[in-house]
Amino acid sequence: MNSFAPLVSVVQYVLMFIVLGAAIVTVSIGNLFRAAIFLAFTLLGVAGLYFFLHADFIAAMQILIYVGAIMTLVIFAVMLTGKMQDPLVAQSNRQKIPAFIILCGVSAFLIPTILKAPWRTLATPHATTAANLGRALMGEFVFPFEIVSLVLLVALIGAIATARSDE
Amino acid sequence: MMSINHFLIFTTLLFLIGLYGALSRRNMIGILMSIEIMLNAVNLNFIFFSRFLDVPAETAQVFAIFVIVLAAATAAVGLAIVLQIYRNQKTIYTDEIDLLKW
Amino acid sequence: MVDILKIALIPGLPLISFVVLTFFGRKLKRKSAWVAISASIGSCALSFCQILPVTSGATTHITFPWLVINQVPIEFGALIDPLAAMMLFVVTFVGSLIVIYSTGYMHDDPRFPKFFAYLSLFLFSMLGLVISPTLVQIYLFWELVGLSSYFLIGFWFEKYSAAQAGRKAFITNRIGDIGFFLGIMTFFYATKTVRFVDINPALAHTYAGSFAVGVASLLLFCGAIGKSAQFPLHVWLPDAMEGPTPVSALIHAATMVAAGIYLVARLFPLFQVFPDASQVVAIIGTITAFGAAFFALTQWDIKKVLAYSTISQLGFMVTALGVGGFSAGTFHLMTHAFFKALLFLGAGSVIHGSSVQDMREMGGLKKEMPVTFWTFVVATFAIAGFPPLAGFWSKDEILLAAFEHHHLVIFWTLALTTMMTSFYMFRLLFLTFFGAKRNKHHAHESPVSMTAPLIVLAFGSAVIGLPGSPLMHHWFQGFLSSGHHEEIHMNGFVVSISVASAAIGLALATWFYLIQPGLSKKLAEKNWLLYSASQHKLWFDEFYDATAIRAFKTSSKKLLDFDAAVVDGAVNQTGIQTVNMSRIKNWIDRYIVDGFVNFTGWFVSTVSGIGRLIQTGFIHNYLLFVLLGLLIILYAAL
Amino acid sequence: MDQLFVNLKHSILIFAGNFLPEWAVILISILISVTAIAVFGPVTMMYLTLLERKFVGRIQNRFGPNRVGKWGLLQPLADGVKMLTKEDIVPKGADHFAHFLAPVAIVIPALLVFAVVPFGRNMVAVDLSIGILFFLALSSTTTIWIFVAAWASRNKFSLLGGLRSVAQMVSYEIPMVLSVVPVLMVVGSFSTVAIVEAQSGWNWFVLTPWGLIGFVLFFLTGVAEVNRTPFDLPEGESEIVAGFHTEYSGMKFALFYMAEFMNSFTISAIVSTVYLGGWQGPWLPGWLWLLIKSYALILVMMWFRGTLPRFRVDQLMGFAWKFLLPLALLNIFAAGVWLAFARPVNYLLSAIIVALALFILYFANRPDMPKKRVYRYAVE
Repeated sequence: MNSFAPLVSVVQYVLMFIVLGAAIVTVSIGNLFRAAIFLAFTLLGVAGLYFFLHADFIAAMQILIYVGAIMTLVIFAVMLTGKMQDPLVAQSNRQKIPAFIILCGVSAFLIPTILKAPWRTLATPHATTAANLGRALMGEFVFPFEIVSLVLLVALIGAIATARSDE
Repeated sequence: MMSINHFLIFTTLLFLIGLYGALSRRNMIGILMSIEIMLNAVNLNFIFFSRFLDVPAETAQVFAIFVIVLAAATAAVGLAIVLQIYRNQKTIYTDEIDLLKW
Repeated sequence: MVDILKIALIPGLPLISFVVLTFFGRKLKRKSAWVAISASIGSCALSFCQILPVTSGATTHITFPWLVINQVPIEFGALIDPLAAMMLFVVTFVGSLIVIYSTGYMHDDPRFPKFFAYLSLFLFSMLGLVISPTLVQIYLFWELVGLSSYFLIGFWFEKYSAAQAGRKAFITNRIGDIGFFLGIMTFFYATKTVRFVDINPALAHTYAGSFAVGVASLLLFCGAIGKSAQFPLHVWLPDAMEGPTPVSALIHAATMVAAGIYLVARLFPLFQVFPDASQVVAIIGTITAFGAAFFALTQWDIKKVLAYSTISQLGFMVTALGVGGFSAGTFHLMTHAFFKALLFLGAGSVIHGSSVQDMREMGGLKKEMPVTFWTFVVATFAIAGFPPLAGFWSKDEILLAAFEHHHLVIFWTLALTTMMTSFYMFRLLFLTFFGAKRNKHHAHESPVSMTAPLIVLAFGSAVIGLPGSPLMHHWFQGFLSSGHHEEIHMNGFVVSISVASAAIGLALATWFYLIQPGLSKKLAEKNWLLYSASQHKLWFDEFYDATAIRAFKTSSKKLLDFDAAVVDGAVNQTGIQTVNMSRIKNWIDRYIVDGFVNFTGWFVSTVSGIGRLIQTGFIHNYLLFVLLGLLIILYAAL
Repeated sequence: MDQLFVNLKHSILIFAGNFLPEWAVILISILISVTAIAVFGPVTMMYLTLLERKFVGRIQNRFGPNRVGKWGLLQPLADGVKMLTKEDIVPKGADHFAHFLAPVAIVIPALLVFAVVPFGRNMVAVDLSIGILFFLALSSTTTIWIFVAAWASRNKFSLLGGLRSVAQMVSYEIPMVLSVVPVLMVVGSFSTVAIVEAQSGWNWFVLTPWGLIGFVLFFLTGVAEVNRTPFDLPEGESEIVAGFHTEYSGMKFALFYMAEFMNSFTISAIVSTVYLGGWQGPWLPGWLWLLIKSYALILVMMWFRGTLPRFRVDQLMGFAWKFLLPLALLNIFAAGVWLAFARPVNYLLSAIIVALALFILYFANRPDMPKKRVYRYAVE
C-alpha cells in the first residue's frame, strides 16, 4: 500500500487547504448565516482529517456532536437573533487591523519555534480502536469521564434555565 | 506521509484564524463560532500527537473527546446566554452591551 | 381601702361615664343616656352609704400627700362632714333626677351623647368639689366646674347668644376666681394651712387680729361672689339661661351656684371673727337679694324670672351667713335646691311642651299640662314661703337670724324682698298657666321621663323643710352645727311678718294678673322710670359695657398696636437681618466652601475621565491587549 | 451466484493489474465501488418513487402511473426529464448561495452512507471500524442542510418546516442511537460487516426480546429521521405547504426527493443489516436477501403512509422523549441482562424486563396518548 501514500497525502493537503479557506471565510464573512455554513465545512474538513489520522471514532464524534448538534444550535441562534443579521451593519469591529498585525507577530514567533523544535516522532505511527478508547474512558479516565458527564448535565440544565423566557 | 511541521503550522494557522475571529467579530455568535474553530485546531493537535508522538494514543483521544464534550456544553450555555441577552438588550453586538460600563 | 374606693367612686363613676361617652358616644348614640344615668344613680347610692354614718356623728377624712411647699404638705383626698354630706345628698339626688329628666328634654338633639358626657363631667367636678378637704383641691374642682358650666351653657354654640353667654359666664367667673386664688395664697401665706379641718373657731381666734387673714377672707368671698352670682358680678347668670333648661336647673339653680354658699359656709368660722368682713357679706347678700327680686318683677322670659329669683335666693343665703345664721343659710341652700330645680324643670317642661319661652305668649296651660302645673304650684308656694312647705321653714330662719342678730335694716329689706318674691312667682304662675291661651301652638304634656322627676321633686319640696322645722325639733340644724351650737327659738313676730309679706305678694299678684289684667300696664306707664329700671336690670350690663369692657377693649387695641409695631417690629427686623446674614453666608458657602468640594470632585472626575479611556468596556480590546502583552513577553524571553 | 458482483470486480481489477501500476488499480477499485453506488442510489430512488405511487395507488384502490411504458415503468425517466427541464425558481431576497448549496449538499451524506451498507458477503464499499457510527453521524448532518434550505428560502412556511424538522430529528436521533447500543454491546464492534457476521445461522437479533424492541425502535426512529408519514410534520402539506422545500422546483426539488428516498432505502438496509441478519439467508444469494428485506421494510413504510394520519407536534415530541427514550434505555438494560446469563435463562429475564418496561411506560404515558377524535367544532 506504500505506493498509495502520495495519493493520501495529496488528499490530506487538499483537505487542509479546504479547512483553512473555510475557516478564513467563517471569521471574515459579513453574513453570519453563511459563516455558519462555512463553519460546518470547516468542521467536516477537520472530521475528514481525523479519518486520515486513523482516529475514526473521534471523526464520527466530530460529525455527530459538532456538525449534528453544535452547528444546529448555532444556526438556531443565528435564526432567533435574525434581526441582528442586517448586512448593512458592520460585523467586525475597528480592531481588525491591529488584531491582524498582532496575530502576524504571534505567528512569526510560533512558526519558527515549530520549525526549530526537535520533534521525536515514532518510526511507525500508531493508532487505537474504539474498544481501547472505551476501556481508557471506563478505566484510567473514569473520574474525568464522570466529571465531564456531570458538567454536561449541569450545562444542559443551565442552558435550559438561562434560555427559557420569563413567565 | 505528510510533514509534521506542515501539519503543526496548519493547526497553528487554524488557531490564529479562530483567534482573529474572536478578536474582530462584533457578533457574539460569531465569537462563539471562532472559539469552536480554535478548539478544533487544538483537537487536531491532540490527535496528531496521539498518532505520531510517543504518547499513549488513548490518552490524547480521550482528551479530544473531553474537549468536544466541553465544547458542546460551552455552545449550549453560551448560546442560551446569547439568547437571553438578545431578549433583554435587543442586541448581541458586544460593543453595544455596556451595562456594566459606569 | 374599700372605703377609699367607695369614696373615690362617688366622683369617679361620672368621670368614667364621661370618658366612656367621649370615646364611644358616637357608637352608643341613645344608649349613652343609660351610661350617664347609671353613673349618677351609682354615685348617688354610694353617697347615701357615706352620708348615713355621718348622721350618727362620724366624719370621714382621708388625705394623701400631694405637694410640699415650705415644709407644709398640701394634700388631696376627701372630707365628708355634715356640710359635705348635705351637699353630696343634694348634688347626687337632684343631679340624678335631672339626668333622667334630660333624656326626655334632649331627646331630639343631634349631640345627645355629648350632652351626657358634659353632664357627667360636671357631676364629677361638682362631687370632687364637695368632698374636697383643702382649699387647693376645691379651687381645682372649682375651675373644672366652671369649665363644664361653660361647655353646657354654650352647648348650643350654633346660637350666637349661647356662645356669647358661655363666654360671659366664664369671664365673669374668672374675675371672682382671681380673688379666690389670691385669697388662697394670702390665707396660706398667713396661716400655713389650707385644710378645712384647720379652719375652725380655735384657729379663727388665733388669727382674730390678723389683717392678712381678714383680707384673705374677703378675697375668698370674691370667689363666692363670682360663682354664686352676687352683686356686682351677678350679670352672667341670667345670660346663662341660654343653655339647655336641665343645665339651668342643675348648675345654675341647684348645685354650682350653691358652691359659693358652700365655700362661705366652709369658711364660716373665719367670718365670725371678722365682723367687718361678715358685715360686707351681709350687705352684699341683701343688695343682691333685693335687687334681683326687683329685676324679676318685670321680666317676661320665664327662665329670666327664675334666674333673677335664683340670684335673689342666693342673696338670702349669703345674707344669712353674713349675719351669722350658719344653719339658716345652709338649710335654705338645701330647700332652695329642691324647689328651684323643680321650678326650672317645670319651666323646661313648659318650654318643651309649648315651644315658647316668653310668658306673654303662654297662658292657659293648666289643662294641657296638669302634672307640670300642679308640681309648679307646689314649688311656687314653697319659694313664696307658705307654711308648711320647705321655703317657709328656711326663709323664716333667715329672717329670724337677721332679727336676732339685730340687723334691722336687713331684716325689713328681706321682708320686703319676700313679698316681692311672692309677687313675681305668682305673676309667673298666673301668666303661664291661667287665663286665656295667647298663642296658637298646641301644647302637650311632657313624657314620663320628665314628669317623674317633677313629681319626685315636688314631693321633696314639700317635705324637705320638715327636718329643719320645730316639728322635728330642728334636727337638721343640730346635725349641721355639730361644731358650733346655736339656739333657735321660734319668734312669733318674725313668723307673722314672713307669712304676711308672702300673703301680700300673693294678693297683689292675684289683683294685678287675675282680677284686673290691664292694671299692671297702667301702673308701669305711670311709674315708667321704676319700671324700666327693673326691666333693664338697672342698666348693669350697659354700665359694664360702657366702662369696664369698652376701656378694656380700647386698651387692648392700643396694646395690639404696640405689639404689632414695636414687639413684632423688633422680631421682624431680627428675622430680616438674619435672612440677610444668611444670604451672605449662603454665598460664601456656595462659592467658596462648595467650590472647594466641587473642584475636588471635578478634578478627580476629569483625571479619571482621562484614565478611564483605557477601560473601554469592550472585551475585545482587553483580549487584544492580553495578546499584545503575550507577544512582548515572548519576544523579550527570546 | 452469491459472489457474482464481487467476482466481477475482482476480474476487472486483475485484468487491469496486468498493464497498470498498483496505485492506478487501487484507484480503479475505488472508482468501481463509487460508480456502482452512484448508479445504484439514484436508480433505486427513481424506481422507489414509481413503487410508492403504484403501491399507495393499490392501497387507495386505483392503478397509479401506467401510461409511460409497460406498467408505467418508464414513468421515472419521464419525471426526470420533466424535472431537468423545469424552470429553476429562486425567491427574491433568498440567499442564493445557500439556496443552491442545500439540495446539493443534502445528497452527499445520503450517498456516503451507502459506503457502509453490506450488500452481500464481501460486498461492502468500505468496511469501516465505526460503520454504524458513520451511518448515524452522516444521517444526522442532513438536518443542517434542511435547515439551510429552510432559511435560504426566506419563506415563513419553509422556516417553520425547517424548525419542525430540526426539532424532530434531534429528538429522534437520541432513541435511534440508543436503540443500536444493545447490538453493539452484543457484537462488540461498530463494523456493519461484523454485525452481520454475528447473526449467521438464524441468530438474527430480532429474534431476541431486546432485539425485537430494538428493531421496532430503530425502524420507527428511522422512519422519523427520513420525515416519512406519520412523522412527516416538516413537510405536512395541509399545514405548512411543503415545509422546507416549498420554494424549490426543478432539479433542486428532485435532489431533495432523491435524498429522501435514498435515505429511506439506506435506513431499511441498515435496519435489515443490524436486526434482520443482513444478507444472511438460505437458498438465495446474499445480496438478493438484503434487497428483499430492505424492500419489505420500504413497503411497510409505504403501508404506513397509506394508512396512518399525521402526528400532532406535541404528540410527536412526547412520543420521542417520554416513550421511545426510556424504552431504549431499559432495552439496553435488558440486553445487558441477556448477556450476563446463560442461554435459556437470559431470554426469560430480558423478556420479563422488556414486558415490564412496556407495561409501565404504557400506563405512564396514558394521559398523553391521543384520544379518540371528537370533532367538537364540526358538530356545533
